[in-house]
Amino acid sequence: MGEQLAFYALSALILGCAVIVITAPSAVYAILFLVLDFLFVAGLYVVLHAQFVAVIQVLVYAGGIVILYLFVVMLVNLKRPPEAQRDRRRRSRLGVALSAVVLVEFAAIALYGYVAPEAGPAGGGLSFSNVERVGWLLYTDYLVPFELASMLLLVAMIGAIVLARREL
Amino acid sequence: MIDLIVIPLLQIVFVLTGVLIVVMYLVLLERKIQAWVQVRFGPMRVGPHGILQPVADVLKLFVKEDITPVKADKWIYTAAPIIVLVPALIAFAVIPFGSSVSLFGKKISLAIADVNVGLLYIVAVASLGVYGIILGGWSSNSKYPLLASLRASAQLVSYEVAVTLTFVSVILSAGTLSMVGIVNAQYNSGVWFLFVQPVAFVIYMIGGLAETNRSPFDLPEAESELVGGFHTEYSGMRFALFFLAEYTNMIIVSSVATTLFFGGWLPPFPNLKALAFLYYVPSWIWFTLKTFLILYLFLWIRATLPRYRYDQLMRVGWKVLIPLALANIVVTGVVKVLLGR
Amino acid sequence: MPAEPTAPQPMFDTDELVINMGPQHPATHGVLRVVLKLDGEKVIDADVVIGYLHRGVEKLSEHRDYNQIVMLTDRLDYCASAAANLVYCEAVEKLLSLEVPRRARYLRTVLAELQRIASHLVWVGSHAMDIGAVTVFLYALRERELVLDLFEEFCGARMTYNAMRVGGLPQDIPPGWDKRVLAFCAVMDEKIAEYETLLTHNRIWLDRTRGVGVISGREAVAIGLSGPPLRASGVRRDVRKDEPYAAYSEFEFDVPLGANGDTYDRYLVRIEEFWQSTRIIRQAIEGLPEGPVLAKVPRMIKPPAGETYHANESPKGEIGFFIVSDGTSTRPYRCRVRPPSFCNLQALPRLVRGHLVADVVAVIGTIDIVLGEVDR
Amino acid sequence: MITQTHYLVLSTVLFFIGVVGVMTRRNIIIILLSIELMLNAVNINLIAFSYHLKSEIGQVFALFVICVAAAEAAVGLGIILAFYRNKETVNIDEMNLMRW
Repeated sequence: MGEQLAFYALSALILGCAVIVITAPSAVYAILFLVLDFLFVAGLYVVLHAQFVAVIQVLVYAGGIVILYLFVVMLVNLKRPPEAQRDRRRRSRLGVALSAVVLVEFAAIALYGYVAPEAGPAGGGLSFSNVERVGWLLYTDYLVPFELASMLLLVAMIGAIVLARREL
Repeated sequence: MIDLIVIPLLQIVFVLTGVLIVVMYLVLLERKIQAWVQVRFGPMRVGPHGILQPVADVLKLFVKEDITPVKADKWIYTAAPIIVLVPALIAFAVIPFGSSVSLFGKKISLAIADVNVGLLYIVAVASLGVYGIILGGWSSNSKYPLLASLRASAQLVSYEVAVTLTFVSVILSAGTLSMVGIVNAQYNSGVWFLFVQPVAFVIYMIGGLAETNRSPFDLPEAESELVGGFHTEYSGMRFALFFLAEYTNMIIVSSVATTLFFGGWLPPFPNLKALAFLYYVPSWIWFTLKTFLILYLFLWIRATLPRYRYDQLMRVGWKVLIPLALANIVVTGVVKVLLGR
Repeated sequence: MPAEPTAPQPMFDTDELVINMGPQHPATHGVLRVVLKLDGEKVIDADVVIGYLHRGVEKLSEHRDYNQIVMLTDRLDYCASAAANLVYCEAVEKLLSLEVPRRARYLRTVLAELQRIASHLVWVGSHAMDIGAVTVFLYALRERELVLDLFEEFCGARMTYNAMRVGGLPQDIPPGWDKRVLAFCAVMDEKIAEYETLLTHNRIWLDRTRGVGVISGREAVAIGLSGPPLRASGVRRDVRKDEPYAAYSEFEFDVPLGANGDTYDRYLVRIEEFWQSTRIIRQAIEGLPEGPVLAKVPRMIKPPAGETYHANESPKGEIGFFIVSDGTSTRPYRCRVRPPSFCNLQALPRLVRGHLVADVVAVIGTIDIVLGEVDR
Repeated sequence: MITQTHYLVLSTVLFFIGVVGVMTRRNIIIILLSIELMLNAVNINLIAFSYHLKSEIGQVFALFVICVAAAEAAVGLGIILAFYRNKETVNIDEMNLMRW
């Protein structure tokens, strides 16, 4: 019973915050609600017994990436007064139409493509501690993707530094 | 039902009130120690030897007028101090204050929640605290606090990397992420991790100093440079929240240091038979003793060392601490493989 | 036709930020206002605004007779008023070509050196506090109390002493005063060693001061620096040696010199001057001659027509008095002060350019200025 | 009972909100935020399947998604900073020149 309550509460909050993120007038509000959204998603992961990914989500996503965004938003808005960065025409009709098309595609895929067996109850706790098994998998079966990911991060770091430097 | 809801609630209430009281008296302790170092008395007026000074401070901050700057962003301006304080308080959930104590017949463990990702939880929660500082500076809508908040957040983020890397090397030697597990690992190995990981301890303490904006890294609210740092525009209760958060962070850093490096609630030499009598002292007394020892270190450093400049502070963070922490991880890994443990 | 590529403007976020280190700022040692033009954290340009403490000392002195002006000179550099008294009285004595008794000259030297120690104590305290070492400030002021007690015993005041008259000293020293001065020197030597342990080899102190506010010897002379900031750049200029006054010619002491003229060298020079001052005081007290402390001076001093400039080595630098008397009245026609703080302050924009905001605070501390002397 | 389709519906709606965000907003930073939302929707799906099929591979993959998102955010913001430095704007309509 507790799990059901948690799921519905969390998903309602997640979707609510997501809507606010894309309709927020000022960028800082959008970022704040994005952080809130990520925290609720992390809560959802805990409900799904994925503690490690939940903590990483809070640490890396909410605690790292979105701070990057906040920095840039603050640097960008430094000179102009807050009102100037309101998006006047944010509810453009064309955009809504295009996203409706995407929704229709999704519905089509869901109906025809994926005929899942009657989805059994998502159950069955995971005995061994979640952290150990994720770690175990990460360093045995998925070692190569792990190294590739670290290379990717290195390249991204260098790229970001080169792009953002003032005098090259 | 009772074990699931009532006891944790009691634990939480007890820990939070305990922390808030300790924080209040930590402020007094700091002023007294700094005064003692500087050949003066410190607060003596309120109550005998200034004992009631924290009460006076809290009352003053309650009563003082809460000014909001005119063009400040009202919502974020109010939320910022809360965003700084809440992560500092919720990090206490995983800290094991002691092994266990039996009250009215029931065995209650002194760690509120023994989560298997304990240490990562603390780092994750600590990284959320940065938001309050950035938003605090940004929403006060004036030049000084904005610059100071940018500097403070850059400092926090870069030292967080160093502190997380020291945690990795401790996890390597402990084998588990959960805090209670780490203390048990120190019990089984019979020696505190301070001696197993001395380098990690030093890096952690320096990182901890920088994480809590304490001297010699207390640049953000360095009076002599930018006026008052990111909480210039704050007054009254909101300023008290920032102040409270700093000291709570200090307590967290020292209690994590106690758990990780000084063997949580274990007496000095855990399984040395000759010192078995030390076990008669209840576990949480050992924990408090060691935490206050490290807190004293914090206060002592503040009274003696001058302050780093911003670029030197970043240089130490990136060019000294992080490479050292990485090297320490590699060394720990190699030693662990060689010893085959 | 694509638009011709525009040069990337200077960094967009904090370009040309102008920050006001306003009149009341904890690190500006009084009412000095520094307008900083910043690019991000680096200081592009600094503009000094003074005048907040202008009381018109020079104009006032034109309406007072010679012995009343001594009271005005106290309030020039309120951290080192004995030095200002000394240089004024000696300038007038030079006008009157009056011979001051030897005991008075010895005692004046002792007072001047005690004042140097007190002024340097204020300097080391506030300089260290600006860079973060708050404890040194408390220790320094604890020692300064001892000096103030000695002055209070001699002339009844703690800061504005009015301790000298034209022709010598108003009264002789109280019995046992010299013993207490020697006791103070013993205490002082041990305390200076304490500061050295706290700061001189402190890793963070070195980082914050070495290589900050560097100025070469020739440039320092060109700008008109004097005192410890000048000597730290390697220029051997000490008025006590070059044009000895009071009884300095009879004592031997050496003049500390710096090598590369940065904040750390200025710190070392002043710390060394502590040692030299106690050394001079000991020699003066041991060799204190007997005799009167005040020369025969007519009640109403009316110096012959003429003008003179006389300079002394105050703790801040070379302090000079230029007095013009028209020979008829008992009041000086013109009494101009050459304050060391004012001249040293000129170097602030030059020293600070290219450094960070935190260094501005360190540089203001190291040139050791007092606004009373700057604004007069 | 919470079944797998609940999680699928949740992540689809979240993904859709992200798409709306990308399509309708002018400010490029909000667009990047919406992309983060879409990535999060994908992550929810991965973790839900990992829980449903009782194997951690989904979670490992979610970690990689987070890593890619971090890289993308860093470089994306670098580009925005460089662009803003020359054009003083973050409005996407004014980004219509290939070379300036």
